[in-house]
Amino acid sequence: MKKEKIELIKDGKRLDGRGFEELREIKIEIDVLKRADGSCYFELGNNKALAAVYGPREIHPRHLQNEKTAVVVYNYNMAPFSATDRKRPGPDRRSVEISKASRCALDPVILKEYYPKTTINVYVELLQSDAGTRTAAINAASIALAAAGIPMRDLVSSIAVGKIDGEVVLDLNAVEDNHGEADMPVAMIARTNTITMLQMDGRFTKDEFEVGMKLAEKACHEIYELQRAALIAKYSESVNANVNVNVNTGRGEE
Amino acid sequence: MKKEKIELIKDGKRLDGRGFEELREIKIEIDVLKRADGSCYFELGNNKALAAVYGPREIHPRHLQNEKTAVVVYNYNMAPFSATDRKRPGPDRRSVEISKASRCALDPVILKEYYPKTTINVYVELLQSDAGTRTAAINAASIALAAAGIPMRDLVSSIAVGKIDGEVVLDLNAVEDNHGEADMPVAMIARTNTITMLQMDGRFTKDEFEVGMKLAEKACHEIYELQRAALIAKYSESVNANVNVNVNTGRGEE
Amino acid sequence: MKKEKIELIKDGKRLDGRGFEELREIKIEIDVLKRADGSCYFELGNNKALAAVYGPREIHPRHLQNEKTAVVVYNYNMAPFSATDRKRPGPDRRSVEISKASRCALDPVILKEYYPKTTINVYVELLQSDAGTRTAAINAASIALAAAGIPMRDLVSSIAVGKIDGEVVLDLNAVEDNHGEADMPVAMIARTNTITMLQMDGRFTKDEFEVGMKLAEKACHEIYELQRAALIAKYSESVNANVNVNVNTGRGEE
Amino acid sequence: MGLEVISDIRTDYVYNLLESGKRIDGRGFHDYREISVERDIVNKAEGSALVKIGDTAVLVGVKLEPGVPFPDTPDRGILMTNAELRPGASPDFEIGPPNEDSIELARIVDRGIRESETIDLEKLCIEEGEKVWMIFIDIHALDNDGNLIDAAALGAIASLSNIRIPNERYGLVLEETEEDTLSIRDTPVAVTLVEVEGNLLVDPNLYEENAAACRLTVSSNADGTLSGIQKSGSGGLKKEQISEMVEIGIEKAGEIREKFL
Amino acid sequence: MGLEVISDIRTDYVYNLLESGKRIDGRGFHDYREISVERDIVNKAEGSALVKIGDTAVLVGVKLEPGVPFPDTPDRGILMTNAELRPGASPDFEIGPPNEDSIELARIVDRGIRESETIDLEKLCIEEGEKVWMIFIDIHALDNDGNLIDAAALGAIASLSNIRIPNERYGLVLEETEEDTLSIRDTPVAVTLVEVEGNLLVDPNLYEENAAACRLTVSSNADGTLSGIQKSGSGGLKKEQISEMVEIGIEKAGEIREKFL
Amino acid sequence: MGLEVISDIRTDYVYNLLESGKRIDGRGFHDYREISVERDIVNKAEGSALVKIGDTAVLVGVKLEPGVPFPDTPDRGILMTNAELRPGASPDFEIGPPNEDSIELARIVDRGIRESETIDLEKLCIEEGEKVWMIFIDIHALDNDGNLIDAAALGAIASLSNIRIPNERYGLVLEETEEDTLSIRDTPVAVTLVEVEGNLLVDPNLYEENAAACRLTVSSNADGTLSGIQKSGSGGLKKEQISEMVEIGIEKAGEIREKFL
Repeated sequence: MKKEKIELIKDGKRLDGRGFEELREIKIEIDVLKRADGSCYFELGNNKALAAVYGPREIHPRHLQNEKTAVVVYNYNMAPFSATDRKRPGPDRRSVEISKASRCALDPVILKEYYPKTTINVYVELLQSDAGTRTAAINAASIALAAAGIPMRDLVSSIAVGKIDGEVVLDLNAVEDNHGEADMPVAMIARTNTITMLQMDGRFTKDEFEVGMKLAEKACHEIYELQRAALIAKYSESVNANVNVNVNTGRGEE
Repeated sequence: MKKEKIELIKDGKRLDGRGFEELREIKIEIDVLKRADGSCYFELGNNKALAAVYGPREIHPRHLQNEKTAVVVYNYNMAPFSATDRKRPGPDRRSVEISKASRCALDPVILKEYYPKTTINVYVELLQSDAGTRTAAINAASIALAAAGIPMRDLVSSIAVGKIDGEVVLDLNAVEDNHGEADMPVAMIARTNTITMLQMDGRFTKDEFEVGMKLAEKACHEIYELQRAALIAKYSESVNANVNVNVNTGRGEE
Repeated sequence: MKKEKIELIKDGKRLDGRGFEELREIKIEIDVLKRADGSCYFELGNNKALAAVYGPREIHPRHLQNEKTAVVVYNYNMAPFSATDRKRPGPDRRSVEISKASRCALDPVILKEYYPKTTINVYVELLQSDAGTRTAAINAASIALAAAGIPMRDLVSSIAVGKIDGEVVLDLNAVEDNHGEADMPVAMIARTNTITMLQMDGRFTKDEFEVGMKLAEKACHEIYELQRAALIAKYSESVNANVNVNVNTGRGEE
Repeated sequence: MGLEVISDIRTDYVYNLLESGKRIDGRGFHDYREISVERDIVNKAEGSALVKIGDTAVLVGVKLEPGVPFPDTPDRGILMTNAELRPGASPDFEIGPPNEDSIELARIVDRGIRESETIDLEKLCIEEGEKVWMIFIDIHALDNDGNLIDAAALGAIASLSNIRIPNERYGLVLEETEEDTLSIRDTPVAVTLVEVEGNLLVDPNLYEENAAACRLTVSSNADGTLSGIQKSGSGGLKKEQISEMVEIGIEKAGEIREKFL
Repeated sequence: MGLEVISDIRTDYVYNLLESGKRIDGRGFHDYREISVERDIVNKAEGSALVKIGDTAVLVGVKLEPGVPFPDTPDRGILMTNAELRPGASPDFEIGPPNEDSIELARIVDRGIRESETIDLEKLCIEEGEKVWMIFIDIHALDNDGNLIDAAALGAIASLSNIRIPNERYGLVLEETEEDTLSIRDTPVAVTLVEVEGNLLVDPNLYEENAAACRLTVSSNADGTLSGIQKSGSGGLKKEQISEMVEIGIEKAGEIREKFL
Repeated sequence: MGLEVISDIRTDYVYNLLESGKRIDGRGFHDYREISVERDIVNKAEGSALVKIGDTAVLVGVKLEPGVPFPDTPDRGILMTNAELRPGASPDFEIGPPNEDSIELARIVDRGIRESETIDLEKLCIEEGEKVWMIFIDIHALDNDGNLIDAAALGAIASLSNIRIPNERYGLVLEETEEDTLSIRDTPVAVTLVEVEGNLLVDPNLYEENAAACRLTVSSNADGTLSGIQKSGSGGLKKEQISEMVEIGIEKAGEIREKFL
């Protein structure tokens, strides 16, 4: 589906030096914002996502209320300067679709029935982008929800797999995404292996799809552990509040 | 008012073979949609109009309610692929004006006072267009309202007259409209000869206007009979519901 | 900040013949509109501003109400034909900002607490523009508010000062504004020397700023007297209502 | 007492007076309120006219700017008509984008001008396929006491006369033979009537407009031909009523043309 | 009785029947409702197809117009897919700009077409960097009784076959060697399943859609490869369920392709 | 307890402390909260700066793209400043198009930059009348604890230094003599004060902003000249107060310039 051919794999390694099943570097900071009820800054390689959570709070135009559950609003937004070409401010079709898919990714873990007639707002800003933004955003949002004290069944973890030079690999960066053959972002409740987001475009055989799902599953477990560790670190330090937690992993190049 | 000159009348006949006072072929199908409370598909030559009616139903933002009557909403919409040049989706100034004029065309027959505080919604899609779309749409809407069981004083019938090559003729098609000298869409309650819509543009002398009104009146009576016949056929067959009714007339070329 | 150099001062006079501290001609007419609760037409040189005031009246979507005070809405609007280049209808960023600054200019004198839960609407149309439009608009609005019987602590008077050819002068016209070095619109409650609007762009030294403020203060006092005279004339003639009052001053050229 | 109740009382009042053959402001059924037309009051516009009909006031301004022609008419100027029902003109008007009333108003005026062919759009071609003059007619409603349409239409044709094409401003040099004024070939005038309880009233004021079931606007040209008709309102009209309204419309248009154009 | 209550009762009904292995309309879990595809029913469109799946009806129209290429693909045509959930098609649809549901629908269909590379966009270049063909696929939902996605996707690929490029209309002269038909290289088909209480149902009707926690759409090509997947809904799915859904999706796509494309 | 009541209590608290000469966070009346400026943190932007003033955080990014110049300035680059009050930054900010607050913020920052003439727009001409550089300054509010304006203005000028013009990305070849960095000729700094019960407070935090009747922002340049002033809020100020505020503004701007620019 993409432009001129670029060799994306050399000597069994990807252009940024990663192996096929290797995540980019991840960095997590919790409660980085004062005003939000919960927030999380999440780096995935060169992606920088900042999630802010507000709620549960009253919904203003009353006819938008749901009598039985809280209404979750998820807003994915790329900052105008986050990509090579300036993005015009305001929602576009892509961000509207991603926001819906991401809300569906998180919905299954939020105990919405605890707070009928309210809204829980999740706002994620993509400050810098390098492919995989929606997965970074969901990882950030999941932690920010927990940090905001929203009752949740579990955390959601997210990563994409793709195909480059005919190989199924984990966590495409922008060059790989632009010149690759397929991309499949996945979100899951790692502990129960429940998939809550699945999108795919490009071309996958059924077998490649299955390989991709396995890679994603494994990576989501890794990410889940990082998310959990970050939250535990934060809460155990909660006597001195607002101490940021830094979790590093992987060894990505960029 | 129009571009290069084209001879629109040859040997006393119009380009599509019709006489001056001849309607294009009309085809009527009732209750073609499942979800709508009433619906009607109406062909007028190459115009294809699909009307759906919902209501009476509650109005959501309460301050839009009328304490005494139902509020009729009429929405005329051309499908993007219905015309030679693709029409950008969404309302434009032309469709807003047509929607208003068409609502005023139907308002006089709807017993709005029976359902205060409610709304009656009429949505008409133009799937294919060939001049005279608003008249086809009103004819469709009138039947769909009846099919939805909205209490009405009577049916409304609609047709345009125009002037081509200096002659006042009935029911212009697109070529005639583009190269003609005047166009005058009319809607009326045929049984009482009450005019409920009248628009005109181009150039008519007072006499031509009167001739045009007579042509329109006669044609509206014809259309009224077809509308009535279609409804009767439908209701008499209503033991086996949803049987479509086909009414053909005229002998237009296209 | 501006284009090619034009000599704006010759022999100690400005291009339109005014001295440095001279206002353009001012013309005031009160209650020129029938429908508005109060209105005022205000000319400042070639600026023609028409202010209409409605209220206090109920606010429709109830969540916009303020429990303690009236909500003042100020809408500054340039007519499409009011400037050299046609202005596209509808609000632009400039008019949104001016509307906010102008509302803040008038807010301090309106006894909003008298009418909780209501709205007071001030609409100002700029029919012709020649620099200084927002000051003409505020002068018009202030009188229209009084004419509408809105309880006020005092009138607000407004004028701009600027810098041309290195000199601080009063009340720039369009040529001076386009080729000048600074512009500073000011609004004040003249009687108490309270500044309620202050904006500035261009380049002013602190000293020039102080000189400018003094010029503006003096001119606002002049304008205040004209506003007051116009209102007194109107009310003293109020036995024969709607008699327009004409107040002329200055000797501007245009 | 709610606004709706007040409105009903006023409508009853209009009805009751009409029964005894009177309009609420004492006019004859076919009389206009006082009309005034003041031209060239906006120096930044190529043309302008302030029209008052009774207390109704509309300011129309015309601007010309070079623009790209439509692909199917590469040698013709472009006419754009826009109407703003400014919120200061009526407590019923709200801030916001054009709604069906302002769009209808603009389109009625536009059709009157366009279909009368008063402007020769072919003379407004600067460079075929590349550059033509765009004429913007902007209708600015200032005070609505009824019958904005006739005021707007009169303002439009009044502001179109004596327009100098702003060639210099846009750096366009004219050949000697070329004119730089916009010539007007016709003078379309719109006349609006309402039907109230069987009575046909010319130039309805606000109360009459609200009381009427039907409104009909008739645009006609100097030679008595029609260039536009528009019915509005949620009632119906008999053919004979319409014929009469058209006839009156043409007649009143002649009177207005005579006096103001 | 409120609408919400009715909706709950219907959902319970769907659940109860499923417990005894039945769907509310009696179909097998992997059966489609009756499908019909009617082509070329809009004479103003370059291609069109009316697709019905049960009572769900979607009309898709394709238009071609010359346009300016994107700067980064100067030699390629442009594909635009738009969906309108027309308010006549459902009491739940409202007048207004595209919302998340219509945008998602359009993008799912778009990805199926785009990623299958069924259209050779390089053949749609008219003049590199200057002019290319823009293909507009417009999805017009007419009646929504569930599973608009599959109907829209089928309508899109069906209306793309046998398209004549309207060179003449835009005054474009073809060299002899050039074709003026759009050739289709693949036939992507979307198959949607829902998960309801552990059951996987192909082609959900409206009640099933409302009762389902999860929806999965699988787009696949003639060679059995996948060109798009989209999960929606506020529930989760097990990996095994997804594998099964993908498998069923590919199989049902084959059946539909066989019959209608 | 309603939000309004809480707000009133906080305002009272601000008032009471001020009576005894104290600000709620213990600062002196003319003291800023701690300021930090972190540059070049967005690798996709030509320039960027994360500015924190206390808990207020604003990220500013600068992008350059070629575009068409305005007709009246064919040889000049274009400066566009936009501000987004992102809903994550405050419970008071909502999703939607720019409102009067974000527009005012953007325009204050824009005027500071533009009127100081720090950017030489004439150097940003690529081909006269055809192509110039457009500079987009995008202000992204991340956390609002008061005084977004000063943070945004500081972020704007900070992110404008050391910008490399992306000629290569857009295939533009430079002549040897040409530079490809954007030089900054001045360093405008905005300083905001509020007036609360007669007290003038530099760098108001959120509570102080809400308690204040008046806000004044003073933009000044390296040589101490003013390039912008903006009063906001529904109160009035005495001339002497304004003089003092301007003086303090120029002084504090100098301190900030010294430290961060």
